[in-house]
Amino acid sequence: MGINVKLQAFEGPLDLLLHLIDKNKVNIYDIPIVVITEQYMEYVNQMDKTDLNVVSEFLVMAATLLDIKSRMLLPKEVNEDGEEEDPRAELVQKLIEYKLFKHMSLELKDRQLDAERALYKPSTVPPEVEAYKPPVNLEELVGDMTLSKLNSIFQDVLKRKEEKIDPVRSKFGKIEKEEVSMSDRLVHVKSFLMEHRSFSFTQLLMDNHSKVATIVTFLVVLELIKTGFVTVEQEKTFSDIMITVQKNPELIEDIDEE
Amino acid sequence: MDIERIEAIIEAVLFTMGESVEADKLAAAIDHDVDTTLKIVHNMMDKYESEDRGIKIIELENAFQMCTKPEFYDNLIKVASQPRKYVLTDVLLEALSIIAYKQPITKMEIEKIRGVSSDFAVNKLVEYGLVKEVGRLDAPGRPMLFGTTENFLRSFGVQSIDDLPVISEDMVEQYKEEAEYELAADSVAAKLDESDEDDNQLTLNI
Amino acid sequence: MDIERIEAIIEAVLFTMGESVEADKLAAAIDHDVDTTLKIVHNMMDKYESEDRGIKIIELENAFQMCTKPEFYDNLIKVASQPRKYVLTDVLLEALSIIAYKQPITKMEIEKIRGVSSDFAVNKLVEYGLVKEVGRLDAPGRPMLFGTTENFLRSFGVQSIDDLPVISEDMVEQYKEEAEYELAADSVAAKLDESDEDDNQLTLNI
Repeated sequence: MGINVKLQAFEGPLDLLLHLIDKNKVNIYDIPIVVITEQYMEYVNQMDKTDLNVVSEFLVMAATLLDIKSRMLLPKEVNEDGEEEDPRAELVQKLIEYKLFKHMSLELKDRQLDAERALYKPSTVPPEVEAYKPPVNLEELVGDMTLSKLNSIFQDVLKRKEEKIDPVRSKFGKIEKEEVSMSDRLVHVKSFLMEHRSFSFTQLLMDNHSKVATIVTFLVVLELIKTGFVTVEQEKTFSDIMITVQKNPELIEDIDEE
Repeated sequence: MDIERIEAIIEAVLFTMGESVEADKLAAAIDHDVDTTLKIVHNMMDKYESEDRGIKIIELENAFQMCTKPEFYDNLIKVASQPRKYVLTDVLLEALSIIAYKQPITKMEIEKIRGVSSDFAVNKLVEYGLVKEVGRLDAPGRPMLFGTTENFLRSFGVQSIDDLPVISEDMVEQYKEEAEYELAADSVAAKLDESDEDDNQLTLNI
Repeated sequence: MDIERIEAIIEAVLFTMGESVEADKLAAAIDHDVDTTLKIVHNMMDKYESEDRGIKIIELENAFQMCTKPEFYDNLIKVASQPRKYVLTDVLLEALSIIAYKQPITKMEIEKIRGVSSDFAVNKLVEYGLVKEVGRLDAPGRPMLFGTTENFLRSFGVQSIDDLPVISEDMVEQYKEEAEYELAADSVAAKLDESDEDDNQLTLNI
């Protein structure tokens, strides 16, 4: 015995088995299990054992082969219909299926070579087409907004402004109590989101570096993560946080600050 | 090589390159000299132009490019343009209300009232056609003045800006009273009140 | 709109977009229903194929794309460069063919057929954009199901997955005949043959 199997790389145990069957010129439906098992083991023994994952895959098949070998020696098992079962049947089925796919992969390879002979073209959308914006449907845009609603919005704005002016302290001029509201930061973040798809947290703070602003901005970002408008990534601790826009920022609603 | 095949190759080259291709490159592809190539391509250009084709060949400084016939841009837009959603967000509504009630107004003033940059909001409102530039302020930098458009009036069912509901004097009074109340006995407060006149003026000028 | 103009629009759209365009988008561009659009495009495909054109239209699962005719490849590579993005090793091709024929399929099932771990192969195929996750199996652990992409169709010149080269009955028969021939007188062989009936079913059902 001992057809010397060169130590070539096989994709796996099935690949090796097909190779042995081919090399011995035996029939796949009637594998001489003793011979094949012997040659299979010979190959496995010579294998580089450093990659345990690979080795274990080959060993599982080795166990299967030995199992089949021993069952071949026993009286034939009989199935429910009273027919004798060949211990090799399952393995044969697997080998045939594998062989078919190997064959199909070669067929695909040919097709790929043919397909590569066709060349494609990059998209060349004329700027005029690219710049096209559908007309604004004002009726839809304005919706159920009315003049009186607009009026109350205006009054809210004015009121907010009044409240912001602390009548006493504003006189001293120099002392500033910093007020950074979530809403205000949100407005800033939102407009930033509209113009950038991806940016760092530091970039967000360009306009206001104060501690309060940083904290409030961070809270706003957390809120946006929660509502799914952005995702964040940080390469390692203390490195800058990268923010990526996920949904249309125009849809961001004001944050309820309670 | 027959002429049909040559033309087919030129078509294929111009197609796949997308951008312009120099005449000598085309010549190389079809294995002919540049003069012959030019003749062939010029002939092809006429053919593309006169036939019912969606594409044509244009010449640019001894180079050629295949491009879409402009007459089909409208059809192309149906495929290539991005669907956009226009929404009047709270931010936009705020800016719009300020412009509506205080027009003509500069971006700077809007910012002062809202306390935040309003560039984006104003630009969007202009894009939507609700707001437009109505002039320039006679001040350093000659900043733009914004006001509402006729479309705005139509959309909100207003005849003219004079019809905008007034911010009642009562309300302004109320703000003032609150302030006065808090600072009543205080002389500092009294001064404040005076010096705040400007601010009130601003609100009263509506 | 006459048919020449419609064809010109389709040509313009496919040319401009470069990438594949779904039938319904083409339909929108020419203002017709999808069925009519399909008929028109299929007719155009035949025309491009038979006429002396350098380009043709290919179909990819209900989308269409324009590309050069393969016969001009040798002329084209003189001036254009073909970006060869990846080399598919036998391992990758094997995993790919299993996925192509048995999609949707889990990594586990691929492993069962190949007899080796296929994590690496599947991940690479996903990276190359030939394979993608198409869902999850309703089973413990909800394993991912993989299928082929449009890019797979394009790269292998396949119109749709139904158009893959068939795993022919002939091939299975051939294996069996070889067996029968060699083992003609052997009764065991005959039995094996019978009991293999199921297997064939399995392979043919792909």
